[in-house]
Amino acid sequence: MSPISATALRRAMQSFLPSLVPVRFVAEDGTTAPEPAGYTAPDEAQLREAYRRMVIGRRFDTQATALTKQGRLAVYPSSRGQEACQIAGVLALREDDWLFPTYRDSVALVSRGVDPVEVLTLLRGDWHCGYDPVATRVAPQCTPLATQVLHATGMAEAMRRRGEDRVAMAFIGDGGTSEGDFHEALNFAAVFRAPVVFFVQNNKYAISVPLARQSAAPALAYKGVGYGVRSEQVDGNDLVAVLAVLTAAVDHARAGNGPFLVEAHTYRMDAHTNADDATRYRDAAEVEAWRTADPLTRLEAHLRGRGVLTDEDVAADREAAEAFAADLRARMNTDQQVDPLELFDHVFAEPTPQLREQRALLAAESTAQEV
Amino acid sequence: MSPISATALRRAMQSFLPSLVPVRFVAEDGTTAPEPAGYTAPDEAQLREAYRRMVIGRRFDTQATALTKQGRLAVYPSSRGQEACQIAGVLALREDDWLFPTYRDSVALVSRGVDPVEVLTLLRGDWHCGYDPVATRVAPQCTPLATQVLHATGMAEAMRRRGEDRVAMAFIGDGGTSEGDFHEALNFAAVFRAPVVFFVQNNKYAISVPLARQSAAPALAYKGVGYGVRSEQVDGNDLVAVLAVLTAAVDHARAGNGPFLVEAHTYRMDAHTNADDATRYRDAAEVEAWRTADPLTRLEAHLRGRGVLTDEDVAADREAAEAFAADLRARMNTDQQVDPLELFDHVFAEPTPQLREQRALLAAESTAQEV
Amino acid sequence: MATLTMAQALNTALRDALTADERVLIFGEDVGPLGGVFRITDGLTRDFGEERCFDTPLAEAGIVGLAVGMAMGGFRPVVEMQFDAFAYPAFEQIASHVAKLRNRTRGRLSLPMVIRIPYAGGIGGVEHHCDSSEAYYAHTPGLKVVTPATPEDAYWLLRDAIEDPDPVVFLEPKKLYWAKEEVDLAPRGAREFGRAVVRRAGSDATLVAYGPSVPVALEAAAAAALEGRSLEVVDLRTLVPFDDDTVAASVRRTGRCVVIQEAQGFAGVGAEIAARVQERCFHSLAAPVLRVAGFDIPYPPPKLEHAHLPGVDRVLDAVDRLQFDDTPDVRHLVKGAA
Amino acid sequence: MATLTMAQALNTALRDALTADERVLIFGEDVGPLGGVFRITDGLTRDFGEERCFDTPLAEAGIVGLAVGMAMGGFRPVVEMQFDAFAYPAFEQIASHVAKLRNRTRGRLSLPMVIRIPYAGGIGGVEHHCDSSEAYYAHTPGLKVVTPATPEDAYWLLRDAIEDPDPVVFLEPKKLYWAKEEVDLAPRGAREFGRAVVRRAGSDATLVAYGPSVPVALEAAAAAALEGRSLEVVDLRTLVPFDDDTVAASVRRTGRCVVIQEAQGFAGVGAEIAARVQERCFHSLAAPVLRVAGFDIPYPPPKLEHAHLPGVDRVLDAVDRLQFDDTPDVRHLVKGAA
Ligand SMILES: Cc1ncc(C[n+]2csc(CCOP(=O)(O)OP(=O)(O)O)c2C)c(N)n1
Ligand SMILES: Cc1ncc(C[n+]2csc(CCOP(=O)(O)OP(=O)(O)O)c2C)c(N)n1
Ligand SMILES: [Mg+2]
Ligand SMILES: [Mg+2]
Repeated sequence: MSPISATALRRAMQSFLPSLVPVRFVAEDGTTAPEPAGYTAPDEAQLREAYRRMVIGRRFDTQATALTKQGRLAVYPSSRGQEACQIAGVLALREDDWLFPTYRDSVALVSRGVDPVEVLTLLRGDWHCGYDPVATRVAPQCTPLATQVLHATGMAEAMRRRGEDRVAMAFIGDGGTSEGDFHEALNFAAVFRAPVVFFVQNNKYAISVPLARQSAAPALAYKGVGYGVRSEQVDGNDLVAVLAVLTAAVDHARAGNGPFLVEAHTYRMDAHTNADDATRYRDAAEVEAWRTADPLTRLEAHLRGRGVLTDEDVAADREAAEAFAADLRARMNTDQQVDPLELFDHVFAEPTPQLREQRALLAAESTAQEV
Repeated sequence: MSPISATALRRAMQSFLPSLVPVRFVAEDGTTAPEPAGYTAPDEAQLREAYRRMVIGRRFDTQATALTKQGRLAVYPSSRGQEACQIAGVLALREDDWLFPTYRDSVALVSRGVDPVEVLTLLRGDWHCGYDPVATRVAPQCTPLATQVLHATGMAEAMRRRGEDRVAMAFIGDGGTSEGDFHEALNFAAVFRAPVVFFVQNNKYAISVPLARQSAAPALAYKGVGYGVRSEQVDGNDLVAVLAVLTAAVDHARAGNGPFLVEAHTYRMDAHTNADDATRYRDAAEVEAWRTADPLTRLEAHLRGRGVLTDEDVAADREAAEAFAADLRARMNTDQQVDPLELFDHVFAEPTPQLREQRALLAAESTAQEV
Repeated sequence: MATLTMAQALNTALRDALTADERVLIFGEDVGPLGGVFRITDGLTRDFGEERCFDTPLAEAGIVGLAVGMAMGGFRPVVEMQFDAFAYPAFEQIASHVAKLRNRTRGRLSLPMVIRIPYAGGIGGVEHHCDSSEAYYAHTPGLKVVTPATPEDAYWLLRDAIEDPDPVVFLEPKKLYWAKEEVDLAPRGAREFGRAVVRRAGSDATLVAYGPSVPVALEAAAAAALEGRSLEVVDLRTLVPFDDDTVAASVRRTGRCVVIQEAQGFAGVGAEIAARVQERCFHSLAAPVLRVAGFDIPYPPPKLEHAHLPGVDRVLDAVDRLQFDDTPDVRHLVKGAA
Repeated sequence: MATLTMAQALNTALRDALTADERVLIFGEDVGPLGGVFRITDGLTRDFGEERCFDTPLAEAGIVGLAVGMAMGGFRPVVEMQFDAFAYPAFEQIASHVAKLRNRTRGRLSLPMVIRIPYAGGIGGVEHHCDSSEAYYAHTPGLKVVTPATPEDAYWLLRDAIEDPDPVVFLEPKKLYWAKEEVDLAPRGAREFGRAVVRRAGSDATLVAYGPSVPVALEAAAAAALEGRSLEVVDLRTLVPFDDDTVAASVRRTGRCVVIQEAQGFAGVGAEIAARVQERCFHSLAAPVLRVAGFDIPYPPPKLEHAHLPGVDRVLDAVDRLQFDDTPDVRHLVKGAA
């Protein structure tokens, strides 16, 4: 009663399995690594643009962390060390594709062109995500872990059902892959052949919990085969490789071949957030070792080596990044106006009688206080 | 920053992957199939015992279905066609191991020695599982799908932490593998190396939903590699194979090597329950085709072929099964006494004041009615 | 006009919604060829195609999460949870996303989706199949919560729920699926989504009920009438929004109130109703607002449902305790009556 | 006697429980070397070893489901959910198993486990980090639900919860983690798990509060005293079991009652309290039982917490509406006040 032949099964199974070692195009010193089979390197213009965005992303990240110290942000989860992943994720997408980010993906949002003040709205103490998800095709940054992966699948399925050739990409962390929703999303996507790319930024920690306590799998990318989802693992600090693999993944999904799972091996250089004390659970030596794998310096060395990037280019990019940061700083230094009464306006399209009453109570209190 | 070599990874990966085709010892006509590598056939005494239990299990199942027609059972999910799986599952365990069954595994419970009237207590209309889980080391039959798989993992982990060499086995259906809890259980078990065997009875349907709408994986057993869990797939209608593989799985877990996932390919011959109409979603031809794969006739033919089973043995086993059924019938034909006031007794070890009040209210009502 | 069971009325509502709006999609476990375990989606896949009504893998968080994404993407999903307790795996998706997405996006994204849940008891179901879970949803800001008590209401409330721009948890009282009624499906003028209805007028006390308890309340009122007591029956229809006006107007007229719910009493919707009624009608009340609710126990098995469910006798007992004779009831004040 | 914050008191309780009973185990996300994001498990892995306090993979249903199995297997797990809203993925495990296993096995299996959940607001947390989720649990039969308001109670209630043979949802008011108090850790005679406590005696009205609202109630009572009004403050401590005796005795004495809760009001625990109080004390009440609760909106962001949370002013406003002057309050009767 087993209708499929062993050969067919072997072929199917192998088509889903990731490469044994993470795909890499560029060595840590910036030199070109032996070309991996099956992937095409992005062209130089793309890499040049990626570099520019990484410089801005890095600067944005530093600025955001600084803003927490000045009390201008409630909390900030840094992207430092993960810029190759986040920028490649954005570059692999078309403008009309959708992005489903987590709380850690602010650099991706900035790179997508979302106003950085809007990106930081929620973390600043407002009650909504700041930007317009429909206009930006960026879902609100998601905190309940792995839940957004299902939304991305639903969005992809919606686009597929309408016959559009658009793709959704869901970002998720290594820790998030342990949640049931991650599993359910991969399964739904595979069964429906939804055009969604699952992009795991495996930064080796879920707050304090190291990968070895999170999973005993040879690599997280191996989860794909259990759903019939094509999978790959990639050196997440090699922008060239991440962009090559994600582009292939997005093309695969866009062409109607169903979902694709990509695991990027990277590292969270900073603490979980500014409120976290990473020395409680990891060695300085480990962090130091990863400094040599910095994605920005690696791409810089690589592009310089290829003659694509000059000293002047680097200086210009840094200057642009400084201007970007200065503008952000200035705009974040104004006090935010938030109207308590608006709290009642978007619970439903029309407030219920109960909400109208409660709004009136609050309004009356405010009036009483003003008197 | 990738500390593991490609060779080591390949070896690890392959150690988790299941055989390409389901393990089989006995062909559908009962003749011996080419011996599969890596597994030892159970001895003849075991097979003889398995046959005896299958005959009783099949008869029990028919009797239970009949009891629904007589209004003696609220509902009954039949095991018909899955007896090889359920009996092998029980035979692979030691008495002091734990079993975590679903609602469909009544035949397994009977085979484990649980009083069949107790097995059917809940389905008869009582409010508890009937048997003593501690005395039988059988958890209450579980309805919320996949939830029990986590309990089995917890129980296994409890035994491991106490240094006992006991194992837990969780039964689950193909549909149940889609639930998040299944994923979380595999992951927890792998990380903790808990001695638990996950046993998927893939009977090709989840009520009306066929496997192809449930999963796009080459086989459900491929899920193991994504957790670092050793996996196997087996012909679920070949008792010899199921018992061989489950015995290996239990030994693996007992020896401290961590969890093991086994997928048995089988088929649900009857409707989902007596209340279901399977003609709405599957062809008679499909069901017919599976009749030739019947696990009981297959084992019988096999054992007769090996000279282990004589006509007299078969007659004796059938007679014992008839006696078993007659006894069950008689005991189920008495009206069950259930005391409404006991509803309040086991919500907590001690009823809260609120429950005492509510109990008093109900008692007063009953008294009033009696007057 | 047609005579329909509630199940048929719901099926018709789904059909009409599929016809009226191509963005409407139906999915869940066994809703396709099988037509759902209660046959509410019977024939929809056959008549509207796989594209409009389809089975999903077996995972409730997955179903609801997929619906969230599809609603963000322009569809209007109507999903079915097979039974009340089997919606619990989706609780995080419902509480943290379905209920909050409009608010989290300052109204830029709305989630026009309906989660249909067969709920409550009275059908002899085994464990986990008869939970009354309305309070979990009604307590969660951002969800509308609806429960019909008649076939006609089932039809119109479901149509309204599907057309609503906000997410609706639509609770179908299982035991009323086979209740029959003449149903008027002619499009009406102003729909009254959010309004309760007085099912029976009365003057001595108000029975507030919803979903599966409405027939119980009506039966109790009929029985009380024989004893010369005139009970008004209010059917809430929507728990969120809550129709304070109708309820308070009734209680102010009758001066007495009994709230009926199948769910376990503690911190249930009945508690909210009792609390609101005494807040708003205190000076009209001649007696405390009493509740007749399920006990605070896991839902009992078929053989003991009768002991647990608020029945006519228990409602009439509560009415008797409404101090019509001016003697204060001290029963509740006696500690540990057992 | 020692001066401890609530966080330290909880940490001490866990230590003492680990020492007292080798079956006690602590696990969850980041509870190991990090000591939990609120440091409640600080130093436990160091001092008791990985075997007694350990990190798990990141999955809340998994954590609770594992705890169920380990409790069936003889351990007494104390698990931490990192924040209120992050317990929702475990809702099915909690509602369908944790709450029901004793009953489903006719008392043959008990589940001595504690689910610790930092809950409620007041700490400037971003979305999903400040839900008041007590009603979901209190409404679920089979769960005990506890919430301390002082460091000393935190210590003893947690010890009691861990020793209890039944599952306890232990809700820790985040904003009180850093509240300090002299704590008496000397073993006491009869513990009173399930008893409320009168935190301040008064005669004009009773404020019923629990967890994070207790300090608000006390502050309000202190402020009212300056105006010559004597308010009694009852701290419930356990929501399930509920201490009717203490609450009713107080209200019967004072004749007036305000219930305070942070959670959104609709169908919350405050509704239950209001319903019970008027059921039991109707003839002692001079005014309706009023509720001061969070609004029925998703929990607001740091900048707007003050507008949402029941504060002293809102409590005193409610007390003012208790009709001390014999003029019935009609504010709530006016429809659509906006
Ligand atoms: C359902 C849920 N549980 C717990 C949390 C608390 N939490 C926030 S971030 C985090 C760690 C996430 O780790 P990972 O997925 O690896 O992402 P990273 O932060 O490393 O980017 C945890 C436990 C949450 N946000 N959601
Ligand atoms: C969480 C949950 N969702 C839905 C159901 C309803 N339900 C009961 S059995 C079933 C199908 C299960 O299929 P499978 O896991 O393949 O097991 P089988 O019945 O085939 O043995 C469904 C959907 C349930 N019991 N629990
Ligand atoms: Mg991480
Ligand atoms: Mg099945």
